Order: sequence, then C-alpha cells, then structure tokens
Amino acid sequence: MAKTVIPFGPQHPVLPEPLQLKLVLEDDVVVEAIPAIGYVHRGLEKLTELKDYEQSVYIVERVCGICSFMHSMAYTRGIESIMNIQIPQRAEYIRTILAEIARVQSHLLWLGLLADSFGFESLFMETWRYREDILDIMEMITGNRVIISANKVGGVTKDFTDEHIKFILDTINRLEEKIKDVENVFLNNYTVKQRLAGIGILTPEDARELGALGPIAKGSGIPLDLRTTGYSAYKYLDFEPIVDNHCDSYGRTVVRIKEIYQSFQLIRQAISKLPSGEIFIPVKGLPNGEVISRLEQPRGEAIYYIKTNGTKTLSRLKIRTPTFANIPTLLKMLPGSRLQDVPVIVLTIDPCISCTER
Amino acid sequence: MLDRMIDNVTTVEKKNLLEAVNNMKLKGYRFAAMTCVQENDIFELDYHFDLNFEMEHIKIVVNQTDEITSISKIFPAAFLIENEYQDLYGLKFKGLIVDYKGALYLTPNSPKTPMVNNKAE
Amino acid sequence: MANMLNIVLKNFLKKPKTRLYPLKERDSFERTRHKIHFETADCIHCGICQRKCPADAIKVNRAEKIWELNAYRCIICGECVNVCPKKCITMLNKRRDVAENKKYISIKKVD
Amino acid sequence: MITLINLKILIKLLLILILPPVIGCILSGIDRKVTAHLQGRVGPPLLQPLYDVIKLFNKENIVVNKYQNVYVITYFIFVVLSLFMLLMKMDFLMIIFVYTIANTSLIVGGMSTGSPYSRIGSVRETISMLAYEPILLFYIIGMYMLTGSFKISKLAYTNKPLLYYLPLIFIAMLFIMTIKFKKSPFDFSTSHHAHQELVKGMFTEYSGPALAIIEVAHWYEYVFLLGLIFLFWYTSPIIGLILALITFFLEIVIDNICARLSWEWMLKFTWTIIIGLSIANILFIYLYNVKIL
Amino acid sequence: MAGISKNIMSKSPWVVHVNCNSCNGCDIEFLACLTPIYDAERLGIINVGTPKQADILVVTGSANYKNIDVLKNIYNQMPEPKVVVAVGACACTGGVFHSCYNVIGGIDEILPVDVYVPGCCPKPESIIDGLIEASRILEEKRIKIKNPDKGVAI
Amino acid sequence: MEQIVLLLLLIPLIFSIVFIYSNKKLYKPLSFLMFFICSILSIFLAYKGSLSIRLTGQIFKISEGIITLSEILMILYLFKISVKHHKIGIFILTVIQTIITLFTIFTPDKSEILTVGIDKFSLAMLLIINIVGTLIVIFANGYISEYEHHHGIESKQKLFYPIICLFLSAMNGLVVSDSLSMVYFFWEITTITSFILISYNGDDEAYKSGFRALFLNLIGGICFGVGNILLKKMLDIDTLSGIIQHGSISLSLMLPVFLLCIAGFVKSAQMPFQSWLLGAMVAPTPVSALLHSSTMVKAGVYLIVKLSPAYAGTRLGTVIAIYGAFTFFICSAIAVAQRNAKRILAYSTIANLGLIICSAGIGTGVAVSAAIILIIFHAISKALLFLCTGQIEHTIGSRDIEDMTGLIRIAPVLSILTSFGIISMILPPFGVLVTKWMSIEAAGSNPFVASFLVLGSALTTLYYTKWLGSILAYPVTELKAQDKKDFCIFFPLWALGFGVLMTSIFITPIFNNFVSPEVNKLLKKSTDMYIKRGEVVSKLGTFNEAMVFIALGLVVLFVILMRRLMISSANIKSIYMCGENNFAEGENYFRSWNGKYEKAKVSNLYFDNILDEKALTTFGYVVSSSIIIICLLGGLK
Ligand code: SF4
Ligand code: SF4
Ligand code: SF4
Ligand code: SF4
Ligand code: SF4
Ligand code: SF4
Ligand code: SF4
Ligand code: SF4
Repeated sequence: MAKTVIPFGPQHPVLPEPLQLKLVLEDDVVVEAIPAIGYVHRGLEKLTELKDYEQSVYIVERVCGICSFMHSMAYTRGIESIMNIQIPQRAEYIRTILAEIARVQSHLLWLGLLADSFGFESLFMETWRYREDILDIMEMITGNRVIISANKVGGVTKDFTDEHIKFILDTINRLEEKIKDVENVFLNNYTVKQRLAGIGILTPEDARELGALGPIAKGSGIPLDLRTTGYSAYKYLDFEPIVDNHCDSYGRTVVRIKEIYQSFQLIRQAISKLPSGEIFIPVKGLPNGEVISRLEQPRGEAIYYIKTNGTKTLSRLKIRTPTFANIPTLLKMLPGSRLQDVPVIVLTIDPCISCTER
Repeated sequence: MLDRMIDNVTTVEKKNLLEAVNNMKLKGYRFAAMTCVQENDIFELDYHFDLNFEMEHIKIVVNQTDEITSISKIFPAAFLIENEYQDLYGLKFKGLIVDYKGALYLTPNSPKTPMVNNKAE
Repeated sequence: MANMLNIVLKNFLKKPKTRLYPLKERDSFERTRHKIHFETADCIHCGICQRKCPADAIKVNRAEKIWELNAYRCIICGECVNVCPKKCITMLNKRRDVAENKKYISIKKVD
Repeated sequence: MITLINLKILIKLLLILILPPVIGCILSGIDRKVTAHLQGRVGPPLLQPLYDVIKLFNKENIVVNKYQNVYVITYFIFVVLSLFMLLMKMDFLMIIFVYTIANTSLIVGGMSTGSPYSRIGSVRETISMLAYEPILLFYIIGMYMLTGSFKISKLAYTNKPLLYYLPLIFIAMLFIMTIKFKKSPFDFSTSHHAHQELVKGMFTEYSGPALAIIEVAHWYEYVFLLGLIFLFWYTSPIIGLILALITFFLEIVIDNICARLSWEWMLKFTWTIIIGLSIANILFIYLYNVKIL
Repeated sequence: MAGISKNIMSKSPWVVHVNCNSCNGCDIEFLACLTPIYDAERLGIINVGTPKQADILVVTGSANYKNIDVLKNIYNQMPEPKVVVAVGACACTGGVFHSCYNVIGGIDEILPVDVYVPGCCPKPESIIDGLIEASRILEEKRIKIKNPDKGVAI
Repeated sequence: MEQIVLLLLLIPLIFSIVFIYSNKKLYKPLSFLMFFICSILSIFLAYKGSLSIRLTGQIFKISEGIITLSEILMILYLFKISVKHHKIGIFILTVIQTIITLFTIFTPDKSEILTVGIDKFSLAMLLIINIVGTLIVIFANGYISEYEHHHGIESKQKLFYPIICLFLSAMNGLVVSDSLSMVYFFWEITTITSFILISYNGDDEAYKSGFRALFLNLIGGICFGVGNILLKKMLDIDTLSGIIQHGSISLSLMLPVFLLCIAGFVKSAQMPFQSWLLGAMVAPTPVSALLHSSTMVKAGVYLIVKLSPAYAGTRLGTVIAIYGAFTFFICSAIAVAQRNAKRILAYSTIANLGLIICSAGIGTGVAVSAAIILIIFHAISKALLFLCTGQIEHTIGSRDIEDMTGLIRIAPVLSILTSFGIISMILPPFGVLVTKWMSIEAAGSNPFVASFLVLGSALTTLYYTKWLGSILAYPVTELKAQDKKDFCIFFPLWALGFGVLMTSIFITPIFNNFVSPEVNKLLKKSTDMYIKRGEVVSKLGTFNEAMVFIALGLVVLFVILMRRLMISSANIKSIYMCGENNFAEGENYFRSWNGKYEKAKVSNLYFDNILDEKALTTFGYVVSSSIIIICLLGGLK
C-alpha cells in the first residue's frame, strides 16, 4: 500500500481557522489523522491575571468571535456567584435572549461553512445571507455585529426597547420561513445527503468515551444539554433537548437545524415573559473564592473555572471550551473516512480553534 | 449552572489517581475538565467529572518535576488537556495516547512554561 | 435537488440582495459602535479612561495634558465612554477610515 | 487564384483563433454573472474574466519547477488545435484524441509541480477522464452509425438532427459537460473558486502568466465543448446554438443546486448508468439500423 | 480598450486569507464580505485558496510564535506585486491581547503591512474599504515594478 | 536473395555457437556485430521485396531431416525436464506431442514441398526481429551482469546469449516459413527457448513460471499440430498462402482454423491463457522485452492475421473480434490496479495483442491494416518501455511505479525516454494511437466490439497517465539512485526511441510498402484507405497526423520563443504546504503536529477494491473460456 501523507492546513481555504491535520492515507482512505493546533494560542488565561476582573469581561469575550456572548455570560455569572450578586430578572432574560440569538447566528454560520465544505457554494451564500439578519439584530441592539460586549458583572449593558423587540420578532418570523427552505436542502437534497449520511460515524458509546458535547453528543443520541439545568432564565422557559439518532454528520446537521427552531421558540417565550425593571445592579467589593461556571454554548458545554483571591485581578481562570472537548472525537471519526469527507467531518464538530487554544 | 468548588472534592495520592479515575468511569461519569492551579511551588491538579450535570472532583498535588500518570488511556478525552499542561506548566505526563512533547502550543522559540508564576521575580 | 432549484431560481428572478457598498451606503444603527470621539474641552486628564481601557489603547499624560489614542489598538468596547466622569468621550456610529500607516491620535489640551 | 484561396484560409484561421476566446471570455463572464444572480448577488462585471487574465499576465511568473509551464503551453496549443479541427469539421474521433493530448498534458503538468494538492487533483482528473472519455467516444460512434462517417462535415448532409436519434447520449453528454466545465457535483479536481479540500486542485502551483494561459485555454475549451453540443442539432445552426446555450445555462444551474459528490460516486454513476445509457442508445441504432444520411 | 490597460491590478484583486491569532471575529467578517449582502466579487475580489495566485494577503489576528513561519511562508509564496492588509485591532497592533505571553504583536512586526483596517472586529464595509485601498496600492506597485527607474517625485 | 534468407536463419545460429565459446569480454562487441549484420541483412531484404521459395527434392529432404531430428531432440528434452522436475502435466502433453509428431512423420508428405514465403508482412516482422531483437541483445550486455549480481545468481550468460540467438533464428524462421509444418516447427522452438529463459533465475518461482508457460504453450502447440493435420486432411491446405488462396472457409470446416487460432491465442497470452505471460515477468527484462512483448508473442497474432482470409467477414471473425476486444478491455481494467511496472506492461501487452486480434477478427481492410500497423508500432514502443523499466529498476532498485515518483530528477534522460515510450502508447500522433483510431473506426459498426474498445482505451489512458505522472512528478522520494551512463544501455534506448519517432513520422511509406500490399493480398481487395502527406484517409474518416506533428512542432517553437518569458524568467518558489514548509529539511517537508518535520507525499489511486485483479481475472476466464468452448463445440454453426 502506497501511503499518502499530506498536511491539511493551517492555511487552508476550507478551514476558516488554522488547524493542521496530518493525514496519512492509503488509496484515498484516511488511516491516521492527528490534529496540530497552537496557531492561535494567545495565552489569554494568563492575561486575566494581569487585568482588572471587570476588564476581563472584554478579554474573555474575545476568546472567540462566534459565541463571544456566551463566554462573557459564563464569566460574569461565575464572578457574580463568587460575589453573591443576584442580578435583576430583566437582565437574566436579556442574557438568555441574546444567548439564543447568538446560538442561531452560530448555527447559521456553521451551516454555511458545512455547505462550503462539501462544495455547495450557493447554499453557503444562502445561509450566510440569512445570518446577516441576525447580525442586524445584534448591531441594532448592542452596536456591534460579532463581539457585542453586552455583559458586565452585575447585569447587562444594553436594554431592549419596544422597537428592538418588534424588530427581533419580525426578523425571526421571517427567518423561520426562509430557514425551512434551506433545511429542506440540507436534509433532503440528494447530493447533500450523499455527503452527510453515513459520514463520520460516532456511536453513542464512543461519544461518551471521548467526551463529546453539544450537537455532536446530541447527534449521537445523547441528550446532553446544560440548559435543562435551568440556569439564567431557562428555568422559566419550556423546552426539551434535541437529540437525533443518526450518529453521523447528518445527525449533527439535523440537531443544529432543529436547535435553530428551538432557539426561535425560546426567544419568543422569553420575550413574551420579559419582565421590566433594571438591567444591572452596581457591584461593590472584590471577588474572593473559586467557582465553576458552566453553560451550554452552541457547540456544547463550556466550563469556566474562576479563582479569585480578593484582589482586583483573578488568580486563575481556566476555560474549557466545547471544541476542546470535541477534538478527541476527530481521532475516532477520521480514520477510515475518505479524503473528500475529511473537511465535512472536521466541520461537523464545528471546530473553533480560537477558543480551543485561547 | 454553577458549582462552588467546596463540595465533592476528593484528594487522592498521586499513585492512586488511576484507580480513582477508573472508579469514576465505572460509575458512569464523563471526563469534563481538568484544572491546574499553582500554589507557590506545588501544583494542584483537579480532575472534574460529570454525571447528569452533577460534578465530582479528584485532586492530586504534585511538584513540577513529578511524573504524573496520564489518564488518557481511561478517558481518551483527557489527552489534549494533559498535553496542554505539559506545555504551559512544564509538567510531565507519562502514557499519553498522543504525546505532543511540548509542541502543542509552543515552538522552540516561544516562552517556556508560560503559565508558571515565578516568585523569584 | 428541486429544493435548491427553487431557491436559486427565486434568487435569480428577484433583485439581488447586495448592498452596493462603496456606491450606496446603508445608515448605521443608532447604537452602532464605530469609533470613539474625544472632546478635549472638558477633560480633566484624570486617567480613569486609561486605567479602565482593556486594550491599553488610551494614554493620558496629566502633566502635559495630552490625551492619546492608539486607534489601531482600540477594540471599541465603549468602556472609556462609560467611565469618563466628564463625559468627554463619546461613541460615534461613523466608521474610522482604513489607513496606510498607524496614526496615533494625540490631542494636547491648550487652555 | 491561389493567393485568394490562401487568403480565405488565412481569414478563417484568424477568425478561429480570435473569435472563440472572445466568445469564451463572454461565456465565462456570463457564467459568473448568472451564478452570482442565482445566489442573490450582483456579481462581477461581464468582462471580469478578461480583467483577471490581463492582471495575471502582469504578475510575476513564479513556478516550483522550471518546466511546469511547458505543459501549459502544450495544453493550450492542443486545445486550440482540437477546436480548430472541430471548426474545420474534421474527423471527430481524431479530434477527441487530440483533445486527450491537451488534457493529459494538463494532468501531467499538475503532477509535475509536486504539490500534494495538485497531485491529488491530477489523480482525480485522470479519474474524471476515465469517466468522460468513453461517453465522448460513444457519442462519436453513435454519430458514425447514423451517418456512416466519422467526419463532422458529413453532418451537413443529414436530414435529421443527431439529437433525434441520440437522445440518451445527449443526456449522457449533459452529465459529462458538468465534469468538463468543472461544475458541482463533479468539480473535485479543481474548481473556479477555492474552498475545497484540495485548495486549487491541479492548478495550486500555477500562477501569473501560466494561469492566464490556462484561463484563455479554458475559453477555447468552453467553445469547443459547447460545439460538441451544437453538433446535436447541426441541421439548423440557430437551434444548435440555442441548444448549446441552454446546455450552458443548465450547467450553471446544476452547479448551484448540487453539492460536490465524491469521485467514487461519479465513477460508479458514469460507468453504470451513463455508459449504460450510451450503449443502449447505440444498440438501438444498431438493431434498427437507422441512418440519417 | 484604453480603459482595459488602466487599473489592471485594481480590477481583479485576488485575496488569500491567513488567520493568525484571530478570535474568529475578524475572520467571519472577512468571509461575510464575500456573501451576497456585501458581494466582494462585484469588485473582482475572489478568495483564492493558494498564495500563488493571490494579490492581496489579508491577515486577521496577531502574530504568535507558531504562526509567524506560516505567515512568512505564505507571503513569500505570493507573486509580485503583492499587498498586505491587516484586518482588525489584533492584526494592526495586537489588540486586547498585546500583552499576552504568546503574542508577538501586530503583523507589521513580521511583514510590511500596506493597509491597516481598525476595529474589533471591523465591519465588512471597513474591510471592503481596506481591500479597495489595497487594490489601489497594488496598481501603484505594478507601475513601479514596470518603470523601476522613474522614482516618485515628492 | 535466398542466400540472405538463409543467412538470416544461420547468422544468429552461428552467433549462438560463437557465444558459447567466446569469453565474457567479447560479448559486447559480438552483440554489436550481430546487430549490424542482422539489421543490414534485414533492411537489405526489405528493400529487395518479397519472394517465395519452394524447397523440393534434395533440399527438401535435408530440411525435412533437420526438422525431424530437431523435433525429436526437443521431445527428448521435454521428457527430460518433465521427469527431472516431476511435472506430470508436461509429461502427458509431451506424450501427446510425440504422437502428433510421429503421426506427421509416418504420414509421408506426398507433395514433398516446403515453401518459404516472404511477403510484406513477413518483411516487417523480420525488420522488427532483427533490429529490435538485436538491440535488446545489446541492452542485455549492459543489464544482465548487474541483474545476476542483484539476484545473487551465478552467471548463466554462457547459456543466455546462445539461447537468445537461437530464438532469433527460430523467429526469423517462423516468419519466413510458408509451410505450416515449418511454422509449427519454429513455433515449438520458441516455446522451448521461452521456457529456458523464463526459468533463467533457477529459483522456485522461476521454474514455476517457466513450467506454467511451457504447459500452456504445449497445449497451444498441440492445438496447432492437430489443426495442422486437420487442415491438411479436410481442406488439403498445408501452407499459409494456401489459406489465402482458399479464401473464406465455410463454417463447417472452420474447426482447424479455429484450432490454429487457439494456438495463436495461447502464444499471444490471450485471456484464459494469459497467466503464463505474467509469470514470464520473472525473467530478466531483456527477455521480457524480446520474447514476451515485441517478438515471440507477436507470432501468435501474426498467425491469426495470416489466417484472416479464412474467417474474414464470417461469424467466426465477429467472435474473434469480440473475443479480442474483450481481452483488451478486461486486461486494461486489471492493469489499472497494478503498481508493478512490469505487470502493467505485461497486461498492456496482452491488451494490445487483444486489440490486434480484434482488428484481425473484424476483417475489413482498415481493420487488418490496423492490426498489422499495431504489430509494428507496438513492438517498438513496448521494447522501449520494457528496457526502460529494466534500467529504472537498476537505477532505483524498484519496479513499483510509486517509487518512480520524481524519477525525472535523478535520471532525466531515462525518464524522458520512458515518458516518450508511454506517450507513444496513448497519445497521437504516435503509431499506436493511430492504429487505435483505425480499429475504433473499423469497429464502429459493431457496438459490442466498439464498446469494449472504447472502455478499454479509456482505461489504458488512465493507467499510463498515472505512470507518466509519477515519473514526471517533481519532488522525489529518497532513492539511492545512480544514473549510469552505459553506452550499451543507452544506445538501444535511444535507438528505439528514435525508431518510435521515425516510424510515426514515416507512417506513409511504412503503410504503403508493408501494410497495404499485405492487406490487398490477404483480403483480395483494397485496404479502403491510404496514407498521403501525413493524412490517414479511409472511407470513414481522416486522421491528420501531420497536423498533430505541426502542433507538436508549434509547442516546441512556443517553448523556445517563450523561453525567456515563461521559463527562464520564472522565479522558483517553494511548494504550497498550507504555509508549513520547511526549507532546511527539503522542499516537500512540513511541520507536523509534534513539531517534527515530515515529508508530504502522494500516491496514485489503484482502485484495488473495485478492480480487484483476482475477481476480474476470474470473470475474464469465465467469459473468454465460454467463447472458446462454444466455438470449439461448433456453436457457430
Ligand atoms: S466554541 Fe469557542 S471558538 Fe467556537 S464559537 Fe464558541 S466560543 Fe467561539
Ligand atoms: S476619563 Fe475622561 S476626563 Fe478622565 S482622562 Fe479620560 S477622557 Fe479625560
Ligand atoms: S473603546 Fe474600549 S478599547 Fe477603545 S479606548 Fe475605549 S476603553 Fe479602550
Ligand atoms: S497595546 Fe497591546 S493589546 Fe493593545 S493593540 Fe497593542 S499589542 Fe494589542
Ligand atoms: S481584532 Fe477583535 S475581532 Fe478581530 S481577531 Fe482581534 S479580538 Fe477578534
Ligand atoms: S554495465 Fe553496469 S551493470 Fe552491467 S556489468 Fe557493468 S557495472 Fe555491471
Ligand atoms: S544493490 Fe548494489 S551492491 Fe547491492 S547487490 Fe545490487 S548492485 Fe550489488
Ligand atoms: S533491481 Fe531488478 S535486478 Fe535488482 S534485485 Fe530488484 S528486480 Fe532484481
């Protein structure tokens, strides 16, 4: 057997982020794939030991630009817990709504990239066009499209006006229709199905073993959704975690698409229950203690370990992001696949290298 | 979802780590994360496990020069974080399923063991 | 494949969604954060903005009454706007131009 | 007298050399424009391909080995030659063989650069060659059985368009046009846009003037390929032209409604269904002994 | 016809994108430029995968010790004339991360940067501005390469 | 004239004896000498044209005596080896063979005539045998010592050269004979020389392959013998020219002709009998080149073409055409999954012989011309390719086409010659492709044949392109390579390369002098085609060779003109590796996950799972054996 050895990345058009896979192939079948990372390692955890804990919100937001809101939310919730702050209800709701909007944004982005990974340019264009509507919501409410800086310790910085709420509802109603169209393509188009179904199989046992999270676990039939624990305003909302039993790329796609609808549903519920009142309370004193703060990001559970010692700066911040936990599944899914399926499989774990490496 | 890190911490001897971890696996826990906190010269390693969103923690205390047994054979999911601490704290794990040998994040010209706070300064 | 055909044909028949950016420009939202604007008149050079800026983009020289912004380091978070006691920093929803070199904005207050 | 004939040939030659790239350039401009509109975008100006080529000629000429450009020149000349022979209505089978030279040269050129991506791209291109070559040859055999000659010029004397008796082969040709135009679902050796597992596939290491020549050769190739479709309705040039244009538009639409499939899928598909269709069509002609000359 | 020989470069700037230490924010905004709403292809901009065919190098994120080699290699593999665009605060100066241990700084510490696009992350409009500016510089560079002696009057 | 023919038979024999007694140092000059003498003689003969000699009376007696004596010697030899190696199959076949021989000896030939007939086709064959054959002998001088050294076998060169010379003599005899009994006699000699040369290495594998070849060829020989006897009995034909005179034979009397065809199939290693040729690849490369691709296996197709008047236009013809086309297709398919260059060449040889048989079976003027032209062109191109492969093997120590990746860097001259050989097999304007064009055009009216040809030719392009790409690919795997410049290696290579080019350019005189008259004679009608000013014109179409050559010339011109612009001005940059190049290690190294540097490499695809050699071979066996059995059982009636 003649072996083919090729580097796949770091600068590679199908990968939006620098990740290198050393692929060893035998006659087009992958026999070994080892990821190499470190191209976006900044050392951000150390930086928070130098900065003010309030400034660190802006730093953890930039762990990643895609679910940046989730990061600031996990972080602020952690600090608030250490300091025993009860933030206003409205702030909880606003955080939840923004989190779900961020989830929709992230999933749409992912759908587009997935389409791109199997060479479906027009579908990529289509989904990313829809995503722009979500970004408009973000920009309208918070002033930025991607890194929105809406959290602060003690609440949120941006309030919703009636006009905003109307805009959100209009947009998601309109989008829901449109997404039905692309959903149909993703799930029923013959060519797309050829590229997804049966590709990158991950059995539930393997998924557990390798610590898969989020849509990957859910796509393998494991209902692992931290939102069911009812943090923030989720305890007031009604939903079921989405699972799918295909256990392959197709299953993961199904989960993410359904989660978009679910998020729309959650946004509507939250808006209908949105209480009035303050959006933050002033914070006094300095945090002292340690905490683990977890929440469900679009890609699964994020874990923030925060340790403070009563000074302005943190003494240790450890961020375990979902992609970090999902990368080991690649070691299982890639061997045995075909070269042309490598981008698709890599994409289905929705690799966000920048948060993996921080 | 918040856990105060007061409960559920079991501190074990370094040599008993594998056994403790194996027990967690048998109980059906999944490996969630692992933190390393430096206290002066010693390093506290916390292994976090999760079952139905309840967390359990196993703690070991090591020196920088100690060789730590990798748990990646039991929980393959742990190989990345163990490699990370090899890079960032200069710890050594033996028996890693994939050993990056300190090249996960760093290259020969990057700062060595960047997360370690040197009190000497 | 008919499902996609439907979408592309619809697109083909409708007007393209493109904003012809350099030719036509959409107005920014009211809250859009594009760049910060500094009014030197009220500034007391207290340095709070410098201390609070997460990116260390502001430098305040109290003695010489110089307020400096490294606009290429600023992450437009708006923290300085929030903290300035004299409200002399404001957020504009007008874009900062791209440039061929990094210009430092340095404003010296002349009384 | 002699000079007159020569002049005529000379003019013809010039037209053949100049007109196709112009048409091809516009076609490729239309391609990009239509694609953009199908995606809800405005798209580049119609002459964008021309701008691209002019720009490429102005770029630095970089290579990974000194001789990779020789293959490009060979490709270019043989594409032009095959188009020339098509327009001169010569022997169809020979045209395809000459066309094979062009493609082989490009494949070997891709391999010679030594980049892993271009090499894999080339390997895949050989596979697509395996997929489309038989269809082209079946098309030719079908034509021969109908007209009793391999010469395209004989088509002028036919009383019925080829499409009438070669409908299945026409369908087969539509599929292989997708391969030849490097469109989804069969754009796996290289494609006009980046974003794929192989970077730019075969052309990863080509840049500047060499890429420009490849691009111009593509223009000729566009015309050549549509010429093959045109032959299906040779009896009435207008309808033939419309047929070619419809095919072209159809390819663009197919490109936009399909994901890229794997080469295995393509090989299985072409070597069962598509070749089956072609053989069925040929058998039909054989059994009923149809002639249109 | 006369128009064709003018602004040769600026009519078809092909872009290769390198993600250094970026947080994804700038990356996805760059990708968003290609999507229907902004449609950079209108301006002839194509995102080509390979540096060998690119005219503009778009860099997002700051330099770190592992990716400087990548960045340098990609830059060196581009044919002349070429332009580097630094997109976002990180690429310009290092952004919030400038004091991190694994951040060397803006990419101008490694490559000659021609256009700086400020913002974190810059809006797609800003990025398009940057690309337009870059294509203008590209044309200037081409003319300079063609007439090396003429110098520039100041 | 007669003397020259005799000389062509005798000179190799004389050389054979000289080789036995000469010392090792003299091999080289002797080979060159033989090359010159034989080529000059054959060229002279070709220049003089065809002739036919009848051996009667005293000469007949002598010849008959020699033949009988040699046959008995051969049979004794066969008995000896079959006993020595405990080969029962061979033993039984030899017994049958003995019976046939005894039968012919004891049925006295009333006519008392042996005829030697040299027509245009024979002349072409003579040219090939005596020029290509002796070139290969020269090559062997540069090759065989190193080969023996590599394999650690003791020198058997004392045996090698004489046997090769004997073979050349027999081959010359075969193509000049007109009497079927003479053809049969030489036929058997080639079988035995082939056996000796295949088992050259003397190890188990070599003997196994040798005996397989011997076994199958003895079966073929028996078919020949029986066919011969039946032909005489049923139709009173005992010469090849007799068949031509007789013309088309009615189906009921087809059996002897078909038996002769089977003999041809075996010698040409067609489908159910192909295994011996693959086994024969264990022999040293010059043997493969000489016996197993350019000359001996051609004897089979030579016979089949000569028989074409008997079946042209009949149903048997159609069956033979389908049979040949099928072999062409299936062997091309199997070749795709091969990595061993010699096996690729072996399958390609079988496939091309199938194509020749197919063309002969179609039996139209164009088709038979195609068959003859292909015999000529294939011989030269294949000889070149085999020799190149042998030399590549000595350069890089492997015959795996993957290992040849980047050969162009370490052995540029050899690579260019090999590439040229490959190109001449798959691309116009070179001879092989012209004949492919002719045969597809000729097969156009039979969809079955045409389909097989079309599919087979696509597959052919695939496997050769793969190989070509490997050779010309740039970065190299670490090969311990020494590109030796040995004159007796490169002279034959250059000469053959030159021959390919020249024969392709001068296809017109070749066609007019050798092919067209032969076809006229065989089919008793015109070829339906002519070649003029570089244009192959038939009723069906036109192949404009000249135009392609002009285009090739244009390429050269362009390359020269644009040298400054496109080639020498080009700046060499490193290969794109997603930015992770490493220059210190080498140009296709990249930094891998653990910070170490690794080499990127790419291999071709071999479709082992789809085109499984075993499965396809079995399929081929089933189909081809059924065709043959149905024909034998008279299914044609
Ligand atoms: S998983 Fe990490 S990198 Fe990915 S979008 Fe979320 S926070 Fe960003
Ligand atoms: S905080 Fe406001 S007043 Fe103080 S220095 Fe900054 S700008 Fe001036
Ligand atoms: S907006 Fe943020 S980053 Fe910019 S100067 Fe103000 S505080 Fe600093
Ligand atoms: S000062 Fe530091 S954080 Fe700010 S932009 Fe520069 S490098 Fe980045
Ligand atoms: S500039 Fe801002 S958005 Fe862009 S990469 Fe840096 S932190 Fe992310
Ligand atoms: S030519 Fe080479 S291989 Fe042959 S005997 Fe001499 S050294 Fe040995
Ligand atoms: S490799 Fe060289 S030394 Fe070894 S046996 Fe072959 S020729 Fe002799
Ligand atoms: S290189 Fe050739 S001669 Fe040498 S050992 Fe290998 S096969 Fe035998």
